[in-house]
Amino acid sequence: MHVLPYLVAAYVFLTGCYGLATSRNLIHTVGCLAVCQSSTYVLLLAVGYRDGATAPVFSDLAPGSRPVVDPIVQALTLTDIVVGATVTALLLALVLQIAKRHGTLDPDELRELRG
Amino acid sequence: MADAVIVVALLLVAASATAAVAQREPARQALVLSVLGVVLAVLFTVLQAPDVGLSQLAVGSALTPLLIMLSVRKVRRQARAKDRAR
Amino acid sequence: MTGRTTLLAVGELLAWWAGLALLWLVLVSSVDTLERIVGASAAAVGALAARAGRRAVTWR
Amino acid sequence: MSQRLRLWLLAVGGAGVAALLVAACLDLPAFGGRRHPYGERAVAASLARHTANTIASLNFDQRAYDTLGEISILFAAVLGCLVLLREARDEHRAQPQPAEVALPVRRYALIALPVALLTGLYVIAHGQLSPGGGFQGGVVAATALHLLYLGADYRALERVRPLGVFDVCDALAVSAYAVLGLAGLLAGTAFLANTLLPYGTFNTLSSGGTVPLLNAAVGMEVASAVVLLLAGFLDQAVEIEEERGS
Amino acid sequence: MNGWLLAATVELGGAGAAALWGTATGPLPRRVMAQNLATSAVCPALLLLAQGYGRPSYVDLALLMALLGPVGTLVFARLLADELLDDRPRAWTLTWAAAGLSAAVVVAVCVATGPSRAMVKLLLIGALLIGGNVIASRALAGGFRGVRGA
Repeated sequence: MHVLPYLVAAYVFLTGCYGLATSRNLIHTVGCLAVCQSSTYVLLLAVGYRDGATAPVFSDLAPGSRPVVDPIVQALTLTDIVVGATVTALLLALVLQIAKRHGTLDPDELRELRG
Repeated sequence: MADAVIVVALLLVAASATAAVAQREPARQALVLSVLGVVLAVLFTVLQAPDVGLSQLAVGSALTPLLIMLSVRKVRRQARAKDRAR
Repeated sequence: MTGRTTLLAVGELLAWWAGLALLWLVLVSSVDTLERIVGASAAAVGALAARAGRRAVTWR
Repeated sequence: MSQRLRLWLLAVGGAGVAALLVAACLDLPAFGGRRHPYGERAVAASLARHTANTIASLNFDQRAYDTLGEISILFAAVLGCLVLLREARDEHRAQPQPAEVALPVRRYALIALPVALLTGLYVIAHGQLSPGGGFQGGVVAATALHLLYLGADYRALERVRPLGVFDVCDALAVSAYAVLGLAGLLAGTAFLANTLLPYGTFNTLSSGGTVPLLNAAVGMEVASAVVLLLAGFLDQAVEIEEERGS
Repeated sequence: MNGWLLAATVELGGAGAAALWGTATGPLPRRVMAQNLATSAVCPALLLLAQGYGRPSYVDLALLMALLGPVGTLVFARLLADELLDDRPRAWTLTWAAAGLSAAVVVAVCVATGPSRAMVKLLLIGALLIGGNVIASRALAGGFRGVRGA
């Protein structure tokens, strides 16, 4: 149990990389990149967790009454998710441009079109 | 007891990530990605990160699937237009 | 805009505003004056959006 | 580079990375440990400034400069998307046909639109108290607007969504964030320092100094950025067609 | 031994895993139906977690899930309309079962919180969830006939 979250994060990252390397459709590649990114969220939040602790949000909790989880990794993960969404959108826009210019989404066919 | 729910959420995330990568067709992958977003939001709640869970819910269950599905539709319309033109 | 349609429009906006202000009070945990002001303005924005949405859908 | 050779390379590289990752994971401190030195200091700083949500205090007060970088990334990415998704010379805009949608679905969309918009504004406004903030609320508010497209048709959405206004809102919000930072400079303290406004009473809407203002600016920016982003994609998917095609 | 967390674990392990399996395999109509049920299976779990951890502020998560889940399903129903034309996804028994499950969970959590503003919020979340779930199923079953995916 002590190392499971880190192993799950590593597993999701490697699965995403496998999908990226062997993808035959660029939109599928963007999806696999999103999976890769979600592994970083899992790793960051697993590092910040504390047994028996609660979230450091004191709207319904007296400060100091219960141990709290590390808020810094949560702020980093929040930024990560928002930038991840914008990167996905930009990549999809690029994919649409490739589909319009080259008429195909298969990376192998794209490589042969050069020259 | 709190650990059991963490283990279940982690296994669900691993399973949906594998399913998302294994699914080669983009439209079906968008479906699995939206379920991955939902399960990630549950994992973040279990790891006591409600802010992150909220943003994953907002981005993962509505925005990303809509973007992917619109791209799939555009590519399909282009292919259909090219067939008609040929 | 004859008298009747403005009356209808204002009635609809007020109905949506009241409903959304009530919804805001349900969502909020503690209520004070600033909370009511922000809630009232948010409900006003919601009411305008609701009416604009209905008109956009029904307008042919 | 035949297909088989690439798969072999991937397998070898993947196995190497996997071995290193597992070795690293075994050395990481145990999951759920008690030592979080930076976390305690962040919580103390956030409570000192009467901000109930420590993550909002981190994002908009202690690391406000990073968030300025982040919203400029968002702004630049949306700008890039709009440039890429513009209508090219050899394309024309076809008028989207009115879609015939089942009545309960349309009625649900018309009811859920204001409720989701209000929830988005609630999540933005209470960013520095309960879980939520500018980012999450902005995305929810923008998605709420697109219920019109889902519940009716694209023409209905175009009537409600004047793109020029959202362009201006996007630029205004980013500059509002930067101006709030400069106000810190003018007041004699540092850029984006949270010393302008009094910190107010704990756990109320006006607590946290400039955190709620920065929160609202980011909420407005994210909402208009997502609307512009989806407008670009929707135009491509629904309206713009190749010239030689249909 | 926190009963709420146990219930959330059982719900996630059972309904969550089944919805994931349904989304990942099988014909397209069943996949879209499973994605719809994934939302209405996980939202009650979030309510149970909020009650189990003793943090009423986590209820905002379930509120957002109840709002955005059906919107996600409407996106798929709308943009896959032409593919779903021939074989309509009809699983009304599953939909009503999920609605019944969410209703039971909402009532249980309401009883635990007692009559107050929080209880009204819970009832609102329950109404949004069940309404959204039923409307999403209605949209899947044939809401977008004349749309041709536009």
